[in-house]
Amino acid sequence: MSVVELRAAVALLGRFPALAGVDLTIHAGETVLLRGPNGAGKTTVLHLCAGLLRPESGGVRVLDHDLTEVVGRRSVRRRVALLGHATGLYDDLTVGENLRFWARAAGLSAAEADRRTDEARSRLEVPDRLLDQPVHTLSAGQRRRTSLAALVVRRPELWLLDEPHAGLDQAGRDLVDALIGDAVAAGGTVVVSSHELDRVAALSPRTVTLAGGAVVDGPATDSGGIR
Amino acid sequence: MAEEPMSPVPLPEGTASDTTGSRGSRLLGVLTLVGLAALGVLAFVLTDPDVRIHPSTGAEFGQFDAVRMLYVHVPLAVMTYLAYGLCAVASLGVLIRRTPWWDVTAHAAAEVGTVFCGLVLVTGSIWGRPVWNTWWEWGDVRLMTTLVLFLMFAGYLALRRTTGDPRAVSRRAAVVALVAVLDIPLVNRSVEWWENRTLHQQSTLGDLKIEDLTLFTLMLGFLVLGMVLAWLLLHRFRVGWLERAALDHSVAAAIVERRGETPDDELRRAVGDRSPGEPL
Amino acid sequence: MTHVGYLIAGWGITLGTLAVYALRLVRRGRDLSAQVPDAHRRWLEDQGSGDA
Amino acid sequence: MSTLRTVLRDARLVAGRDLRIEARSRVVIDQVLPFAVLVLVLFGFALDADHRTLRTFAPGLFWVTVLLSALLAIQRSASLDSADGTGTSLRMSGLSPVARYLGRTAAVFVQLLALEALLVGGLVVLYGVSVEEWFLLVVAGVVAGVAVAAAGTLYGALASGLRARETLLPILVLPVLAPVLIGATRAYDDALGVAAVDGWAWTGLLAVAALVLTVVGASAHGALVED
Repeated sequence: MSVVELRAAVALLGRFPALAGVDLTIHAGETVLLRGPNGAGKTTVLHLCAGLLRPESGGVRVLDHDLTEVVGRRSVRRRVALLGHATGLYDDLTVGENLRFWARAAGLSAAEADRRTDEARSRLEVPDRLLDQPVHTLSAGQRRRTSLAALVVRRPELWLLDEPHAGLDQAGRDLVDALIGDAVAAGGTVVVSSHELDRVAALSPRTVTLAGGAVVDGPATDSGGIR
Repeated sequence: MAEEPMSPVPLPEGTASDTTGSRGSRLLGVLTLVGLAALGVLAFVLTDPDVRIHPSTGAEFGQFDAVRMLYVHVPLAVMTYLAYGLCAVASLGVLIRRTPWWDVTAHAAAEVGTVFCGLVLVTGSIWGRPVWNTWWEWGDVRLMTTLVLFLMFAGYLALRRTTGDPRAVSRRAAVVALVAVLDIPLVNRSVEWWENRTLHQQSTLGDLKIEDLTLFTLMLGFLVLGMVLAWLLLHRFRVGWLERAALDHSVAAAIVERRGETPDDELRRAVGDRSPGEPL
Repeated sequence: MTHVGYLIAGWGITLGTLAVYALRLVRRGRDLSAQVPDAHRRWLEDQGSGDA
Repeated sequence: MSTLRTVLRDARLVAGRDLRIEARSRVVIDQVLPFAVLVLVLFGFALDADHRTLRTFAPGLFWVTVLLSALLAIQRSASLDSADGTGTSLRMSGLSPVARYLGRTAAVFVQLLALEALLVGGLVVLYGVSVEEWFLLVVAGVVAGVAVAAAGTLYGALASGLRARETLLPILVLPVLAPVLIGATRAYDDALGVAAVDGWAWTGLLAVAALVLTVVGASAHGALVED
């Protein structure tokens, strides 16, 4: 079963065609590495799959939702986790408050939210002493871990990770890799955009290279990363 | 905006025009000019000034020749409301159907309507000076409502001019137009109550003695300014349509250009990839 | 005739504004037509049914 | 109805978030409230040192001050969702746009109530106003507060993300609030014993305005924040 299916997908950022016809199929349980130079359209592919962008033309299906329709984009969002460059956290709220808010916003009951938050926190090694600290006092790495914890709580079926290793120390990077392993083990699908090919290669992903808003090496199924 | 791909206005045959004019619009334009001339003759030459004799004192009173302003002011006001009504309907179309046709229509109606609305305020003010002895009558419901409407649509046009994602702007503008139209009964009602506290202004037309020719001139005014509105809307719509087409055209060109971007070897260097056997 | 000044001002501003606006529309249309391929600028000869 | 319960639960969640952020950052308390008092003082300087003049115009000055200060509170509320990717996270969260709108409106409303309470104190102390009808004062203040918060939240969302949003917001929202200004001023004319008008009739008009603006805002919000 394919989780992501892009057919000649064109997406605009304002008036700029960030994606100029992308063909890409991703199957359930796959780990896919998106790579390519800056401005190739990696982030836009992730945003398109997350249901945040309306495709200008072409077909986009994610988790069996037709993302050319508003309804499809709305329903796919809650089943997908997107880790972008921004933290998605409220600076003035504490780590605990942020995690609880996003868990409750995902529709969890108060008890379930607390349970899953604790779980995610221990998995991401966010220590208890940070719980009552406002996010603006955290280091970049701690923020990143908190954002990831907020996503883990939602138990998404599809992970879209945009440069997940950026701004993390060695331990943090290992943690991201472990998380990706968790997600795949739980039957999830992971799409990573990264420049750190060596690191991601350890997860033996299928590599897709983007350039100029299109896939350049075709949807090959080899898993080496070098064609 | 385009959920559906933009298609040209269907035309069975004929050649593309280099302007926003067509045979129909030119005919309408000529008729409108003739109509305006006829309206001018009727309003200034053939109709009588509004002069009444007070039954007991025998003194002359009325609006005298200032009444001639109403032949353009009143039709302008009616056409303003018509244009804004069209804008509201089209805005609803934008939110429901999400097609560029509705969006261009809404924008055209708002812009032309605001030109008319400004003229209503100016002519009303100039008429009010000799008749009410003031440039601005705070107690008049229609005047105040029209002013608030004008300000709301000034905001609408300002929003339209901001540079942003055209689709988001058109949806937001549609919401502004709908709220403006829904808010108008509230404005009208509140000003009416408020005005009762000060002085009560007679209905503008109520105390006019309407003769056959006066009425005919006013009706002609509605017709002619309706034609002016139609002509302007038509051309403004076509300008908007062309703007959209030009935008689509440049985006399509940008997509083609983007597809040709980044030659392969440059790409390989950028992603740190080396072909086997290639010297370091 | 009374109020000649007011009448000239009112009618003059109205007709002047409308004329200037109409001319600007025509000019904008002409400029834009040059940038758009033929297929997008065919107007219905039967005006009214396709527009506004 | 479970959907209604979900919407109310989510709205409470969002309102709680906004108020908690305000409690931490104190932007409205530290900046908007002093600004409001400052405007009252400036009106005093501009008009007359004479209490009689100030008392006559007190209702109008009060509501103009509320509107000007409300603009700042609205800008602040709208900016919460654009900071550091939180807007994107909200779109991904699955919170319904209606719930988000109602929650934020409620939070702005609470802040406006605090503002109005402070300004009534200002009128009494600075302008020498005496309140004739407390009940009318409170009811009209609450109803007008709902109307201002409803319109403000809608237009705050509408202007957000656009260039020049700071200048766009006032020109969009103030004309819409014209009937609210007229109604609230007349109601306060009555409540403060400045003019003999029927304040309750005006409060009725305010209630209609509040209802219309809230319903329109809740139904239009989705078209603004979702795509």
